[in-house]
Amino acid sequence: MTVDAPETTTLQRFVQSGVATAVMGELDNVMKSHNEANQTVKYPDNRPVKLSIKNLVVGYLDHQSGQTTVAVDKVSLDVREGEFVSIVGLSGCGKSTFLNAIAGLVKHQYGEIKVNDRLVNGPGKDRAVVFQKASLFPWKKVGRNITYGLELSGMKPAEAREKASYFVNLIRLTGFEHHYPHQLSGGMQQRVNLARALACDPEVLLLDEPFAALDAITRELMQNELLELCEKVGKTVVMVTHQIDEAVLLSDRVIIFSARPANILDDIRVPFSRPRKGLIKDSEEFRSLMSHVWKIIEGNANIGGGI
Amino acid sequence: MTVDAPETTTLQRFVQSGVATAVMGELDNVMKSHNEANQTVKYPDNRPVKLSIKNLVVGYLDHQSGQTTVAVDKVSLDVREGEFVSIVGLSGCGKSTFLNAIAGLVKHQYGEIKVNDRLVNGPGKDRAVVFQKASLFPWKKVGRNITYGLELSGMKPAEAREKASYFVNLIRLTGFEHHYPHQLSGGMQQRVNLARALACDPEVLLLDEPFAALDAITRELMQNELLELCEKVGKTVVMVTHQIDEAVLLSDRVIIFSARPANILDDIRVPFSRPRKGLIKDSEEFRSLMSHVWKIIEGNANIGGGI
Amino acid sequence: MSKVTVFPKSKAAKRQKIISLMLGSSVIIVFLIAWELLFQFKLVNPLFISAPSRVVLAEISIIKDGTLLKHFIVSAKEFGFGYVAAIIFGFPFGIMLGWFKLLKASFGPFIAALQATPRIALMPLFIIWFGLGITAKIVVVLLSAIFPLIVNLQVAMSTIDPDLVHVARAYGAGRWQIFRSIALPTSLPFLITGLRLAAGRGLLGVIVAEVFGGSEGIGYMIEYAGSTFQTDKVFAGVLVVAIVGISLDVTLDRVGRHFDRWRSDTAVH
Amino acid sequence: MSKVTVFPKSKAAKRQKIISLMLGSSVIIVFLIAWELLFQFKLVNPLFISAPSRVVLAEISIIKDGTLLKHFIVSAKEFGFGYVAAIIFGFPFGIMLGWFKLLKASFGPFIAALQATPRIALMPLFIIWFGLGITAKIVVVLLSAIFPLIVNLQVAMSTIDPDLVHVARAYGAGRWQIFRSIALPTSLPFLITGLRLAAGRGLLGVIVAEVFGGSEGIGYMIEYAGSTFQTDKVFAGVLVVAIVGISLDVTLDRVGRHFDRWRSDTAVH
Amino acid sequence: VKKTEQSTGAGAKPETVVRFATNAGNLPINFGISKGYFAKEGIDLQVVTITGGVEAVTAAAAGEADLGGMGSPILVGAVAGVPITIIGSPPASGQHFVLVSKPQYKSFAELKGKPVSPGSPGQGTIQAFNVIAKAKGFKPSDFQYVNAGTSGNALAALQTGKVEAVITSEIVGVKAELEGFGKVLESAADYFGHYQHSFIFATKSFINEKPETVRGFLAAYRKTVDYLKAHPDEAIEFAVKELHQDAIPYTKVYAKEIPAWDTSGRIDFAGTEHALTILKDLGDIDPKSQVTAHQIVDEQFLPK
Ligand SMILES: Nc1ncnc2c1ncn2[C@@H]1O[C@H](COP(=O)(O)OP(=O)(O)OP(=O)(O)O)[C@@H](O)[C@H]1O
Ligand SMILES: Nc1ncnc2c1ncn2[C@@H]1O[C@H](COP(=O)(O)OP(=O)(O)OP(=O)(O)O)[C@@H](O)[C@H]1O
Ligand SMILES: [Mg+2]
Ligand SMILES: [Mg+2]
Repeated sequence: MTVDAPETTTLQRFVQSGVATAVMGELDNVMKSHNEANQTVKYPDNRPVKLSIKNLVVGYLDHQSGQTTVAVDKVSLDVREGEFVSIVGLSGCGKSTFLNAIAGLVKHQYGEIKVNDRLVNGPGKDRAVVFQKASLFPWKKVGRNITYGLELSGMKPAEAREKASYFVNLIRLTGFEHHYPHQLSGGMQQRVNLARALACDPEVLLLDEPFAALDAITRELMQNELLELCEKVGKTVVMVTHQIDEAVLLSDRVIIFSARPANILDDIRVPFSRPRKGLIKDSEEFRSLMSHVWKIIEGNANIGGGI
Repeated sequence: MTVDAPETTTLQRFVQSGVATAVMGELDNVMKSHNEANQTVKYPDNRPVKLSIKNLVVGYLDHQSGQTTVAVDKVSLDVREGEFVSIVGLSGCGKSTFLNAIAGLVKHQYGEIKVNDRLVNGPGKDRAVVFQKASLFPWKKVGRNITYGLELSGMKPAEAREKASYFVNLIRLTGFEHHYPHQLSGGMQQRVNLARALACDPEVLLLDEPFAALDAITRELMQNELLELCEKVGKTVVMVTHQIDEAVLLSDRVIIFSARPANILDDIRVPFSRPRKGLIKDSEEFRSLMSHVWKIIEGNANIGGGI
Repeated sequence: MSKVTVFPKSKAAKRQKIISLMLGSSVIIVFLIAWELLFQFKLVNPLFISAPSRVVLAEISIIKDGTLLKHFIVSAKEFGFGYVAAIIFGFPFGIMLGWFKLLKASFGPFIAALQATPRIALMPLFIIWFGLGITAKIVVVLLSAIFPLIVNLQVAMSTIDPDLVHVARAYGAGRWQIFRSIALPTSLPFLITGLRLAAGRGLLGVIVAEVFGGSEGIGYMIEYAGSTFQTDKVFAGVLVVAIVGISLDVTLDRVGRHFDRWRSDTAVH
Repeated sequence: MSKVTVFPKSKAAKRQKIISLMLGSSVIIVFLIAWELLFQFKLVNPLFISAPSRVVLAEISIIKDGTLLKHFIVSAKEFGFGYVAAIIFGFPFGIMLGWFKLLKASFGPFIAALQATPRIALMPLFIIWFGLGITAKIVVVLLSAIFPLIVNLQVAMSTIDPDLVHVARAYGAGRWQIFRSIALPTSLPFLITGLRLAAGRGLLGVIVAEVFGGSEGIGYMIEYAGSTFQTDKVFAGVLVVAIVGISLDVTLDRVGRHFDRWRSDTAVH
Repeated sequence: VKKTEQSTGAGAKPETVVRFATNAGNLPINFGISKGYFAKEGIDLQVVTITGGVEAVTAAAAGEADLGGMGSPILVGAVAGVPITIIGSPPASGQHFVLVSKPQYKSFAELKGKPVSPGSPGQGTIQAFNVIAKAKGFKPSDFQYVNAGTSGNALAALQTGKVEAVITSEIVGVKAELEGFGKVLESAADYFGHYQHSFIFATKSFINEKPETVRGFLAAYRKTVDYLKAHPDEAIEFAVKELHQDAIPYTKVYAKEIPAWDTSGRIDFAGTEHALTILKDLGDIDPKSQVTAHQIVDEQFLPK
């Protein structure tokens, strides 16, 4: 992917797009032939495809130095309605970038993203994101942070308040509705971040390490709440996580990303039936799946150099 | 701990101290008798006491509503030189508050904190903190963020740069010295945060979930680097973590905090010898210790109500 | 929740307000006393520099004979309309300049030129366009007050936290909603600063405008008293303006702090 | 690192600068053309409003006979000293007011009063204290320019991220170090805004001061030309001030953006 | 600002610095300096340029000027107690403001109820307007006073119909006539009778310290004025070339005015008393004031 400096005209387009559109464009044909074969449906499923990503390339241009960092490199992925897909990979490999691209927050330079068969070219209410950083609005109290998405869609204040109180209970923050974010602990902030997304009740839920700041007990509680919610209404979820056990426990499929730039190393189907209980963790099958995933990432880390 | 509103004069002192000094003061005698008995040295050790905390009480006052939240409630703890102590507990129980109090960033209302037998009444270069939020200086590049502490103590730029490059390698961010924090992934930011503290080479290292945003592989790498560093120079470490296995793996003692307000539920000595390898994780002893810790927290969570 | 103690609300806040008030007043009072002493010991010439005691007497006399009220109403009207107009135009314009880079590149230099253009040179133009009545004065106030608003809000837009914008966009916020839910709270300190500067500038503007033309208003009163060496009356007029200035400033500062109360109290030092 | 592509540095940045320059100039050029047309079609009276073509001729003539240079040097000196003095006093004072709440409570109202006090009323005082020479003019510039700096920096201090202050304190930073490593970078946008407003205000100040007394400087030139109906020369003087205003503004804006380059480019919209 | 006009005159070397406060473009002062009349008396005359009489008086009180020459604020200031003494008169010391209306007006009476600009408060222009109005049987309240200043601003207001008449200097009045949108309807001098408007003053301290220099100044001033009166063409040429005065109206006004100059420098006491009375009527001077013209004038320094 190291490309020589293009002539000025290409450079201009490059700059206009904000990132390396032009450079990537040149790779068009190469990639088409290369990728189309790859895109076999690994696990046949009769549910409709909710989220479809094809040959996604995302890079960042540093306007000052003129450097581009390619974070996501030709990733293709289909997620079906009601499916729970986890993504694991090394720190800095491009997971958040991938998620943000699906959310429509980061422009991609090549490939396409479709939700419900419609091309994504910006954020939309069909998707909600739990960000890696809590990024709460510091001037809004907990309750108003949770109802942010609802207020945007024009829900009446009374109704929104009611919903907020439901989610405040769900994330075990009863009594903190009227606190400002800076008065919360790190884990509490992350839970508010989670509630903000859940409250919107979107078709596709994009979670970026939603439980990272939580202790084991609270984490399990929240995982169960999420599982219950998803199983009840059949939400489509893409979750980035660092806990392999969490990925296996919650997901239908675990996607393993390579070191940066991210591409898919493996796509593993989790064979346990639903509803699942925390108990499966102790099964031999669970453990062997976990160590399988671990070994794939580790192998790639060793080969791939820099983390 | 629910105290009636004091008369105005007490209230004034209350306000001046920023938090509820006066209120807490009234509990002075009660607590003295209550606690001194408690303070048995559970594990005799002939190393000198590096960090000594007695009857620590920390609360927050909400200036607008007049509400106080007590976060740490009469905690006493001795940490010896070269000891590695982990703290685990529910989200929002008061771990960060406790750490920040030791760092001298949050005022305590009662009790005392001593480092090297000297009372702590503010931050000092003998302690360095890895914050839960990365809190990097957004206008400094990675390298300058890492050398922040060094520059403060007047190290020459050339020397600081050299040290920075050592730590950049250590945290596996070679090539990113000249990136701004916003150009890094969450995990990369957290690693810079860690390097910033390590570079200062303080006597006491206070870590607040330093590995939470890291994937399993990177986490193990970083854990090993930290262990190696600490074992080599015999650093005194207090680490907050959510991963019970991490706590057991790295520490000499695991302190279990109750739900808010935090006090010490248990103080468990980890019997494994050093240097340790990741391998001990598979031992039966390791597992039983982990589930012991888990059960204590869980039991408290169930009894104590709100998380 | 069993560990939360509640104290009578806002007593602390009230106390703080009183302390602030006392401190602020005492500095001014010390200044006035020093001034009075200078006068009493004949260290200043009362022909050009009055003294607080004499100013108060002059103030009382112009209050009694209704002069002050008459002029005050005129000036207040001019200032009020001009100030509000400055907000109405300056606020959205500043925001837009900060928001749309092309707009800023286009109009930035023009605004800078306008800001530095001496009003004095444009007086004939002013008269031709706006006449000699209240309109002209409102325009002078507008032109004096608008630049702090434009410049401050423009810069405010560049300090918006991009993470929060990401959040808003992810939740489907449109431009207007991003503006309301992020740009506005972020720009609040800038807005308040702009409003405070604009108030000071606007007050100067109204006085200047009345000095340059017209036969009513505090500025006219000051100018007339000045040209006839009635120094006490000059300062009586100045005092009124200063009091209005302080009131506006304190009010705006308080409003700003009210809306900024979400900031943590962490002492900086 | 194998996946990093490097492009010739800063070409994009250069391009952007050129575009900005072109846009900014074109707005001004359009304005000038419109003005010239108004004049050519006799829609304005040349007695009161000149035209770009005539202004240019006047400009050339005062450049040739040395008038402009003579007055310009005087004004530049007055402005320069006054502006620098405003920074020297206003910068630390504003920071301290923002930093120490008691100081703000004490001097805030006094400053507000001072800001709103019409300079015009104090002219006799000015003459008595500072004479009619350059000192008086420097003081006028200082007084015009200092308030945006004080007020902006004061507010800047309240927007400091408490988390970063925590970090600094944890690493043993003293007050001065916290100031340098956090307060300064945080206050930069406010400082630049303050400097830009101060530049505009200071330029007006120098002109006003020269109009009121003196026999040198661009302000005097404008005033004298105005009273002898040399309208072209009036506008030639105004043009010079406007150009200085634009240059200062653009420079300050660029300096601000240079130091703010760490901000992510995330488009707001 | 103390501006040093280079003395070109040969002869005695200037010794004493004298700072004279007046507005820009003062003909005798600038001409005298340029021709070296003051230098010949051993005076290095420096012009302190100010915008009005009030500033001149203030500058003197502040010790920024030793002498000065302006209009009625000198009287107001002297009566109010500013330590200055009137030492002489400029060659044209009477009221020379004119009332300029839009061309369609035939008489002053037609202006009743119309917006007029009598100039800034405290200035001689307001006195002039009021005197004319009174003589015609009107009160100030019969007109809408809107101040548009005296020179360019006033013309702009008149031309665009913001006001129907302005009171201003004769030159500006002529300018308005030349431009075709104004008509000199009345001349204030016709209504004032015995009235002195302009003076030359010195600070009391300067008189005490350097009485001879005051004498020398007035002598040089007299010589300058005498020369100018004898050479009106040269006077006008100097004003237009060196002082950048607006050529046509200046020529028109001064060609008529210079020959009528009184070069003696004597004070018209009756006219001054009259002025004091008018100023008291207006409230510019405290009506209870007992100060007479003789108390604020000292003619002993005038050349014999
Ligand atoms: N805004 C940005 N500008 C420039 N480069 C960026 C930006 N955001 C991320 N990157 C770079 O893109 C790469 C991938 O980042 P990303 O945040 O997607 O990683 P990640 O997989 O989420 O890592 P982590 O697990 O640590 O959160 C990193 O090398 C990072 O430096
Ligand atoms: N600055 C603050 N102002 C007011 N209350 C605070 C503040 N910081 C923390 N708290 C409160 O103190 C309690 C303990 O917070 P703390 O951050 O110490 O928890 P923690 O144990 O670190 O939790 P986590 O694991 O989620 O980070 C919480 O109830 C929180 O709401
Ligand atoms: Mg990430
Ligand atoms: Mg914490």
